[in-house]
Amino acid sequence: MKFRFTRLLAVSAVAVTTALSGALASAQEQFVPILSYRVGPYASGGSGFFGGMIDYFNLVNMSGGINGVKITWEECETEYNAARGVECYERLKKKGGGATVVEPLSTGIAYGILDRVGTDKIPMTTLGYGRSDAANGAVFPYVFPLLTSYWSQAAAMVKYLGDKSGGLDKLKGKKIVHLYHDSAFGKEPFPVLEAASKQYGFDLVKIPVPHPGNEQNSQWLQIRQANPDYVILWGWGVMNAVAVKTAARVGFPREKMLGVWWAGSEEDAIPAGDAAKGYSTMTYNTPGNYPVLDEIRKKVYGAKKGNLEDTSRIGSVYHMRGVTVGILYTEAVKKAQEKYGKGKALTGEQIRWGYENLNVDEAKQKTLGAAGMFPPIKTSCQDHEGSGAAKVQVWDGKAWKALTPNWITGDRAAVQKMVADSSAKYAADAKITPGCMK
Amino acid sequence: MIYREAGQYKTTYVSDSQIFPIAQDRYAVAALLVIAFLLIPLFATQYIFSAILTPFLILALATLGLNILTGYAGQLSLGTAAFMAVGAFGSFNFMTRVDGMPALVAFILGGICAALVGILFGLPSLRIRGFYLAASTLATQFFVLWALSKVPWFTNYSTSGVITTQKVQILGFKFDTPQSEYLLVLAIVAVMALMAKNMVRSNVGRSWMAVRDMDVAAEVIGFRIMRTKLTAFAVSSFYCGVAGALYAYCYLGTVEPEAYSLDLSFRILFMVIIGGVGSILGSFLGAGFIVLLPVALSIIVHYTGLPNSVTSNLELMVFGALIIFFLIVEPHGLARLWQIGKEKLRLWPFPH
Amino acid sequence: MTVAQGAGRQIGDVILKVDNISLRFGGVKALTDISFDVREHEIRAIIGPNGAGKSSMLNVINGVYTPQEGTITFHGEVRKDMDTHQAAENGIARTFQNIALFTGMTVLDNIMTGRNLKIKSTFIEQAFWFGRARREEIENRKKVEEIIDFLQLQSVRKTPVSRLPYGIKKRVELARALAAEPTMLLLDEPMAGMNVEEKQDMCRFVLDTNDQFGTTIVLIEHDMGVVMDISDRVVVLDYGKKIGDGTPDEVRSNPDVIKAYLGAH
Amino acid sequence: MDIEALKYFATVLAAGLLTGVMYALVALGFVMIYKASGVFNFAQGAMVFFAALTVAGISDKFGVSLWIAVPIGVVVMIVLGFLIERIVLRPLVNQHEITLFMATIGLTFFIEGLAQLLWGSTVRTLDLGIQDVPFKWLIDRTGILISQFDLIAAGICGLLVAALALLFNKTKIGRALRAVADDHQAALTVGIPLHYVWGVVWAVAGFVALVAGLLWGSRNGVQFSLTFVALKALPVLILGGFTSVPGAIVGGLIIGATEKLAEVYIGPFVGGGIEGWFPYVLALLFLLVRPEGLFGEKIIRRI
Repeated sequence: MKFRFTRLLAVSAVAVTTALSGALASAQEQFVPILSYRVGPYASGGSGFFGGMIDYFNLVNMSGGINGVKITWEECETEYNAARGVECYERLKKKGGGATVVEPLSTGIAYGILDRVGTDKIPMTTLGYGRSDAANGAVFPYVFPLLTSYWSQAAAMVKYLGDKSGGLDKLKGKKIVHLYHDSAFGKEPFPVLEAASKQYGFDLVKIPVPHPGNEQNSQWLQIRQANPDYVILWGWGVMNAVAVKTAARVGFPREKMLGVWWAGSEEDAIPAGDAAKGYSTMTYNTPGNYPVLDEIRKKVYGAKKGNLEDTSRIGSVYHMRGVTVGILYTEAVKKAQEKYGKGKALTGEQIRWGYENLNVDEAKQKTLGAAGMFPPIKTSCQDHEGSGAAKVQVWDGKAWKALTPNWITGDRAAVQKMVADSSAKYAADAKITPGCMK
Repeated sequence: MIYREAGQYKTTYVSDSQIFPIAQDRYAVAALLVIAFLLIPLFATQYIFSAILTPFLILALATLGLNILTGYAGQLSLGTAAFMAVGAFGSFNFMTRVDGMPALVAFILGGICAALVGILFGLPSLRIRGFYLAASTLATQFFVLWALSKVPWFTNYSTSGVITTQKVQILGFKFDTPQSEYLLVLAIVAVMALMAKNMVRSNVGRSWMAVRDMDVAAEVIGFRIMRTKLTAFAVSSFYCGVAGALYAYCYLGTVEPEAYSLDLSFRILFMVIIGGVGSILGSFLGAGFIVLLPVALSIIVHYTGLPNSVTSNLELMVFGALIIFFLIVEPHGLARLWQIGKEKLRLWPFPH
Repeated sequence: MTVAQGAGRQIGDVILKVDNISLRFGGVKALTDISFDVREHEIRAIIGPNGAGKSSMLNVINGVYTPQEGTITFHGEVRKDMDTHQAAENGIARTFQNIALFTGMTVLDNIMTGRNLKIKSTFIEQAFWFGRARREEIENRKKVEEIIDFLQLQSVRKTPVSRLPYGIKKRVELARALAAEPTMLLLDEPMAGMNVEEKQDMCRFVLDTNDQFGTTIVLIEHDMGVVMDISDRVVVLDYGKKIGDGTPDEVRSNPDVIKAYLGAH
Repeated sequence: MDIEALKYFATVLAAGLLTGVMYALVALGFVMIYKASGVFNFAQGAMVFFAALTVAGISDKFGVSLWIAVPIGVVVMIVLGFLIERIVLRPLVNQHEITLFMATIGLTFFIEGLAQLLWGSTVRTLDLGIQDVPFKWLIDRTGILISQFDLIAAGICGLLVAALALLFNKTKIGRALRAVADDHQAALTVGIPLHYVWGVVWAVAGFVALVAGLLWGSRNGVQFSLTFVALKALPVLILGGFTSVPGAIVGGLIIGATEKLAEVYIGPFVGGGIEGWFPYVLALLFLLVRPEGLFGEKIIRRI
């Protein structure tokens, strides 16, 4: 218990300094460090994502802030590299009265600052990546894998493939290939897929692709030989386009492929050219246009404050994900303001509470001009994910189109059981006593 | 005249064999240690500790390791990060599987694991030279990371291959604040740098340099080439292994094998070259330069007011250009610049 | 000038014998059926025109090259092939025709490498600079300083060898060989490329070594004057074959040798 | 062994050999520069990326066809090659080869930054008009699957090698180049302008990078990861020898074929994903037997 005590002391010391510096800075401003990557192999996704986040923040500020509180931010280039991300985080976390949220869009960086955000009392959101078991807020109070995690996604994939085959029971005897990026990311859905394979009786074949995945002849020849009913593509970066192209070159129908959402952006489909037509992936955003995007076009880009160089990328998959992060941040702040004082600049610790008590239903989405843009979300201490639903989209050769009208949710109970088990193991290893924060 | 040796007579071989035979050097090192151990902890901020100093020291240790291999023993390696990974995952397994394992012992054991892997992958160096060897060390890099992610035992059956390191505790004292982590890393790095200095001024160091400079002559004199090269691989990998363990335990906390990517190997090789091949001091200078340069650049370009998509690319270009510039201006690295500076100081202010 | 006969110098029994050595590189015959012997404490010269196989002969003696045929008998032990390391352990040291110093190290460190076989401490002890490691370092340093004095290298002790002039480098290489306290010293053209003064100095060092330490010396040299002056016996090689063997006077009057040398000019 | 298994084997082997040609294409650039100037050019991968992005960027931004964009790309790459020689390598002449190698890594960063600064980070496509689909005639008759694209790429690679051979053997500059490769000092003494020749080599390497960039870019899309194809070229170089053009081709074929066969036939038993390291280990084992590579010159050590 001595350990917990010293840790608590350190934590409260930090909290006091954060509060103090917060008070010293303008009471009407709130700071967000943006750990972005605009160079390197993943720059194309990073520029869209962080551009979307910044565009939305600009929109909020131009509309008078969050009940008058303006959002300030500073960017720091991480190159998607864990060490540089940690440096950026440390550099920016105390700026502008203290960071109020951090969203690195990088599994490696998220791991690198996982412990630190707890100590520093800064909530970290990881939309659609990172540790799935962080959905348990009792063990990871400052980590929010909002909307859906990898495990929920894998469960939703199984559900969708079942529906596609005419019911989950029809999966029996089917063969599904899990083609994955050979890294922590690609292996994350193993437990869900393995459990589902046992439960529904389908044959699961796991084929890894070594990083970076710019050559996949051997994997696709194996797939062609195995002749599976479906291929789950759990890829990242160049691997996705090459997978789709190589599928075409071995004559494997793209309609039988289902990608993870990191394989479902314009950046993944366009380089594959015609080969990508009919290829579908999961997504946590419904593709299309929304009033909020029009407002960004009109107000933000109209005032020449837009972040994207190429305005045609507004509303692209990565951009919309960035906007979603912005919306959820604003909503969490609004929620926290209800408790800690409307129109007041808040600390990360206070906003954490906002994230834990988030409730953005369809009605709310409509008022935000984003009806159906992302699944309705309601978080709690036990459920930092808040939804677990996803959709399937298909590439029609020009753009992504929603393939399923409704949000798909897999076996939530099974996933939540896994989250509970895995986070309990983590807590035991790290000697943490789980407990919800007030 | 500041840096003057005149009047410092050595009357015994003991005094002439000191680690820093010149008095000014001794004072400078002592002052540096006082600053590092006492003054910095008093004044530095959390950011300086956990984002600058700790990674700098850890990477300096890895650079020292690679410098032993490349600088002193003349074997070019591109697999440094793999040895770091072995050290980190080795330490993790000793900590996880042995109850009450002291952290320091686990780091050393992790280093020994790395040394064993180093010996294994050093064997080809007995036949292969130069760039052929360098390119072959990439085999180490890719194979080790693959093995770490394929064998679940290494990561204690974590589903995704990610490990979360235990908190470091030595004799009941917890190293869980940036300051204490910094001091722990500093102490380990200081001791290991001293040991490296001792080795390179002893017979083992001379054997490395002899094999590097003229292997046939070294053999004729009585050095055993195989033992010498493998010792270099072992010692170098040990240093890298300990650095890798510290990188996981005192810096990142939660790591996946990919944290020890080829990119990191290159970064460390940069530190060796920029700092100075075959120089202990150079390892520190090089690590400092490569850790600080991107930070400094990103702060500088931040104030230019250009959009981030431009500054990020500019940062990369300036980084590349500066490295080329440095190699052109002083191919022997910062350590040589330092030495030239010292020689100037011996005579200053008299120009001749 | 006659050979200096010191108190410690009593030419003794045969300690090295090579019998019917043949060495080929691919199709090129470097040495063919060479036999000769070396006696304890003597100065034995190997002479011959360029490409006669002199350096190859030294390389066979200390194991750098492995001959295809023949045997080497050292201290009564018959071998097909000398192992480089064993040669060093048995007290054979050498210098090289094209200086083979360790260019990145100082004079002192270069000479210290010659003492490596005397150092028994492990690299772990050396890392801690403690006990045996420290004691050995200092003892060996003392020995090296004696050699530095002997060869008058005091002023360049801490200079990197790459900065030294040619003549001094040759001397440092001799110092490195002497540091091993060898019983037999192989010198490959120790005076090549030197001016008269430097040659005289080197001659004196070779003779002093032989005289003071009783070291057996096998030497390759081009300068016939030097060879005839200082050596006890001379082997003459030409095109990888032995054409003469004996005292300087005998060799001088050998018709084959005269022919080879005149033919060469 | 039944006929189906044999067909599968043949398919994997063919895919491997043709992929190997693509690797060799990248390796060629390395070999040219190393042979002529002893520089291990790590920036070759970045040059491939730069070349492909320049062509795709010109054609996208200005809406011109590839018939115009490619020649512009050729000019750009040749100029870039000369500039690299002049600005980076000439001041470093006579330096240790590790220093030169590090300079090319610095160059890699510079080129990568420059490419994305000029053309942005968006992923682009490059359509050479070659369909990347199974070669129908063959699969109908034999059941062996070969990509049409790979066959044409192999043909282009063959043409390139032939053109290079002509350049080296039949032209004045080619003779000068070979003289320089044999012995810098000797070439200098007979009056061959060393720096000019090196400049030409870099320019030619730039051109080879462009060809590789067009083919790889059209195969994978033009994006940053094109720089990674260099990593696939390294084992080819180890195997084939750093100084041999035929070595690069044969090495490429061997690496391509064995890595595919290993992944398909060994991979499933060890958890797969062995392609990343298998070529390196293979090359390493090969080197243990022949330290100078397949066609490299034997190093005779004299003392």
